[in-house]
Amino acid sequence: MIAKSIRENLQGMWSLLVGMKVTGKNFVQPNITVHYPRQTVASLEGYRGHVELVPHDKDPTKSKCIACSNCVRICPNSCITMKAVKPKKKAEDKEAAGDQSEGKKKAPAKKAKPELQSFILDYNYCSLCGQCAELCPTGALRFSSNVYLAGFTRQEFVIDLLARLQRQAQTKGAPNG
Amino acid sequence: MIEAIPIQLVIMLVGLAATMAFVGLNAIVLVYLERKVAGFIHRRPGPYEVGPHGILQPFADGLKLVGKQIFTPKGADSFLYWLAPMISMAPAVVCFLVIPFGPHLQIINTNVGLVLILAFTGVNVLALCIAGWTSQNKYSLLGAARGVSQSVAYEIPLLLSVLPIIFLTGTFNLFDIATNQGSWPWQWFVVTQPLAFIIFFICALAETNRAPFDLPEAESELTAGFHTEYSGMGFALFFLSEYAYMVIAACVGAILFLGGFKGPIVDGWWWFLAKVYILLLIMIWIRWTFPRVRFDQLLNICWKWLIPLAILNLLITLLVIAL
Amino acid sequence: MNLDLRLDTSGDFYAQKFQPTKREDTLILNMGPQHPSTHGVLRIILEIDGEYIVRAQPVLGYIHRMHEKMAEVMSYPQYLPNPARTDYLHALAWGWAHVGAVERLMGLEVPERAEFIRVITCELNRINSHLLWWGAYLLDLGAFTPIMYAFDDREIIMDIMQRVTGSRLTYCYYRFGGVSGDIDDRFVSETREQCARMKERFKMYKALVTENFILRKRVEEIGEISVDTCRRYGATGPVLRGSGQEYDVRRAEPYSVYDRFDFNIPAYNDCDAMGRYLVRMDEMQESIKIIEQALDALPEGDFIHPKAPKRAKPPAGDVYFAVEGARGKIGMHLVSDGGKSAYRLKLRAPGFSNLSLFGEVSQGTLISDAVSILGSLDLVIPEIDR
Amino acid sequence: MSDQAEKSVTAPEKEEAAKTEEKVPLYTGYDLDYFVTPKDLIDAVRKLDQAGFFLEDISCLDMKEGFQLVYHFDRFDQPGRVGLRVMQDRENHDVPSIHHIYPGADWHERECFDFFGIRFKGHPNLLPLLLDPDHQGPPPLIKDESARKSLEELYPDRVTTPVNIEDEQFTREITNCSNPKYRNPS
Repeated sequence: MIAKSIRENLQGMWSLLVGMKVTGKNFVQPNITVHYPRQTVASLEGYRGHVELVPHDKDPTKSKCIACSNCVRICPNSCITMKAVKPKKKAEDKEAAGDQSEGKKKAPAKKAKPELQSFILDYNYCSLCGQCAELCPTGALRFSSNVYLAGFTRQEFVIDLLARLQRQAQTKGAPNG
Repeated sequence: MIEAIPIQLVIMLVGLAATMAFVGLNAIVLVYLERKVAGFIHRRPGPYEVGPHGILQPFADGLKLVGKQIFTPKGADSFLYWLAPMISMAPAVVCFLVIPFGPHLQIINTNVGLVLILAFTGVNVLALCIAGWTSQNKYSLLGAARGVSQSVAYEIPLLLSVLPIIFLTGTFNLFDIATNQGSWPWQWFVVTQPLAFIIFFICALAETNRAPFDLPEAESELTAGFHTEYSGMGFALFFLSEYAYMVIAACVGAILFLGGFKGPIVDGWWWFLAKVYILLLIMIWIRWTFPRVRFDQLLNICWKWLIPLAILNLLITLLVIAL
Repeated sequence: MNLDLRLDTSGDFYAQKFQPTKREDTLILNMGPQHPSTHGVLRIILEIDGEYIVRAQPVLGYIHRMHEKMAEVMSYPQYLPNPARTDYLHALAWGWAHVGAVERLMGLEVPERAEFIRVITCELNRINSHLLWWGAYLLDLGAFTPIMYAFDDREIIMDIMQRVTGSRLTYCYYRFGGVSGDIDDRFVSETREQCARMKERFKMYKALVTENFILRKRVEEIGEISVDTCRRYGATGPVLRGSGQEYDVRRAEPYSVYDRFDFNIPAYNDCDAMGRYLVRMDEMQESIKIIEQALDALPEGDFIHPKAPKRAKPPAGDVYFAVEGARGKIGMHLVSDGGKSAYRLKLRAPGFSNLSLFGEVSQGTLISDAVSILGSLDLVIPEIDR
Repeated sequence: MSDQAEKSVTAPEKEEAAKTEEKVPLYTGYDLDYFVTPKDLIDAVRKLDQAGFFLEDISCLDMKEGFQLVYHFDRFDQPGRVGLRVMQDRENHDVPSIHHIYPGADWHERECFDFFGIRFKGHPNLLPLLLDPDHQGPPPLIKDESARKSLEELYPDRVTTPVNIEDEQFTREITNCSNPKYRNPS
């Protein structure tokens, strides 16, 4: 019994040496961490930042949004508020505008489309589920890839996406992703 | 007037100042080393931002600890509470006085050097005990209880593993023990006494509360054990003394088993420092590799394995000497 | 100094309800809700004799968010991100349980490709969950390094998942009738690469940890839970399989396309923490086996049912749907009244049942062992508290 | 599964929702589903215990008739889910605790006490489990009077009369209960 115990303990000691060999081997191998401020990670593809408005094909300061407020209704945390005014008449069209107006948006002369005034996202409460972007009939919402978003107050995360879109359009013709 | 001050006292005071500086310097180097080694084992850079390659990190840590609020828990005996870290630190400094760093670099060459070190390192347990008891915290109390039984238990195999060396050299004088060994590795006592060295090393880990024997401060069980409540310099002193005891253990190990300052080609303090740091590196390496043992296992290792083995080793050594 | 540490009259509701027994020499120790080894905000009130536990009582609710009420308030699609927040480590299994329950009540068919994508992503998520458990468990036992290696692997899997799902932890990927986005060739090749890499890593994990003498001593013969104890407390998952019972929802109530894959259900008869440890280590390898088979057999087709309703509205009735999560059987009891939100959604958290046996199992063990047992149960407190 | 012909439903709801409106659910997850009286509960649970079942969870619903407690049981070696439904009066709670048969039920019952305020008879430790002990107001999952639905509305065409558990058939059924999809791996 003693012999067995000794053998077991010797094997145990050997296993400890094996463990030290593993850590020793790792010790001499190069780092795998990214030195953040000097390097940045490459794997940002697919990263979901807050949602942003997709600029209109013709006018980069305008959004594709038709103010159907599907996104407002689906949002689990009610973090989207949108303000839109309807130019002139035709009130009854606004209900139908939500569903299938893919083709109609190119003909602004006929229908009185609601004009988007502001599109405010309260990013503090967003759970990034992506249902607003999926549900959008015109594809006017997408995820930004802004990883380095940081702020000191909660107020900084209440973002007017339309203003942001216009700002982006002004600073540069191309969207910065 | 001048003659009235004994030269011994002057040497001692200068020596004390020097050892204090040495302890501080060592702690700084060790903190940095430990964090860097841990980093590399984890495949990360370790401290990197403060100074080139994070070399100033220990200073930043120190500054932070000094700047922290000194906080005494409600209901704690504040005198004893703050005495504990000092009791922990003071003996560590004394121990360095008798360590021969080089052929001509020793503050006090005394015949009871080894006994002095073994005696003074034992005082540390008192600090643990006081800290745990006066913290008015159940975790601290449990940590202290663990610390006391661990230290007391491991004193025995530690002494038993040192005894063969004393029998072989016939002296407690650390300088003589070092000079008793040759310059080349095969002339060191580690070759003739490998078992004693292993037992000594395990006991040294346990006595200095290093992983895998860091039970008194077992983070995942007792949050931080006996120093749970300490903040600022109180914690810093415990921290410092822990590293100081590590260095002492490594120094004694280097002297007893690795020939101290003796080394190939030219003897000197450089060999001594190199050996000490190799031992320290192994301690750090062990810490970042193994899980923690359980308390009863810790005592089982001591009573069932280390003490019998140490006694066996001692008897064999005596037999060989007698023959 | 107050020497009588037993009579802590200043304690809160639960501490006062936890009256010490008649013994004079015991100590009441409040472990948590902020404690390094309770993984979040679990609180356990212990009565200890020295370091031996006389009695243990977990106190829950520190991260209770009333997910069940939210299900009654939100519409079905709005509730989609919620299950991921209950168990953030195996978010997809919870999402699957919710989506699956609604789909079954609606009689909604899921395209085959979507089922395969679900299997692949869910298993990747399971590996991630077990890896984190592995690292955190070793952290409980005092080894600091394994969690870093585990995170090395986790990062790669999370990168793979991020490309498809958009998130790294609290995935909201499954939709009623499919998934929210298709996988591409790069996902397939990266997943294959990672599977190959993981096989090598397991060897390293085994050498570093599984065969480590100290670890074995810390987990072998610790926290023995018999199958009958599991049965009486309703413990499932690796806790049950660590007691030797081969019970896995993927086999017992095959859902999705799990019945098409060849995989083992690891079970160990030792009933101890080592058994549970080994079960999880083996399960990661089984998951890799499943992923590889699923990638080989990945069919073409839709990733979501083309007629999947945007606003789910299941008919009146109730359904119980269970999936196998990393911690055990995740159950969703969904009662619908035909409205656009659930009439009642009961979440069965596996950790809830697994933790409930802790009080019995921890009796007479050391504090260190209790930490080891607690870790081996693999608790995720948000899931228990819901 | 949902390949039935598109009918023009008069419901004002969305088309796809209406499509599944009148369908009988194919999958319920229950292999056996019984209503039992509170008096019979202990005996029924004891029989399930003897048949080797484990308790999955205890769910509860607030409805017009009062509370409905749903006990879910499943089995390890021969999987198959049994649901036991117990109706409770809104005021007088006479449902017994089953913690002495299944200790795991302790927490599930405390949870029901938390969320619905159901007082289980004989429960040793009926304290709030998930909610704050200082929680004020009614239990959170109690529905408004107007939101409550009746048994017929929730479970259309289902037998809601309590089963006679003394019957041999009950014992036979639970012993033979098995999930049809379960295949023995060997």
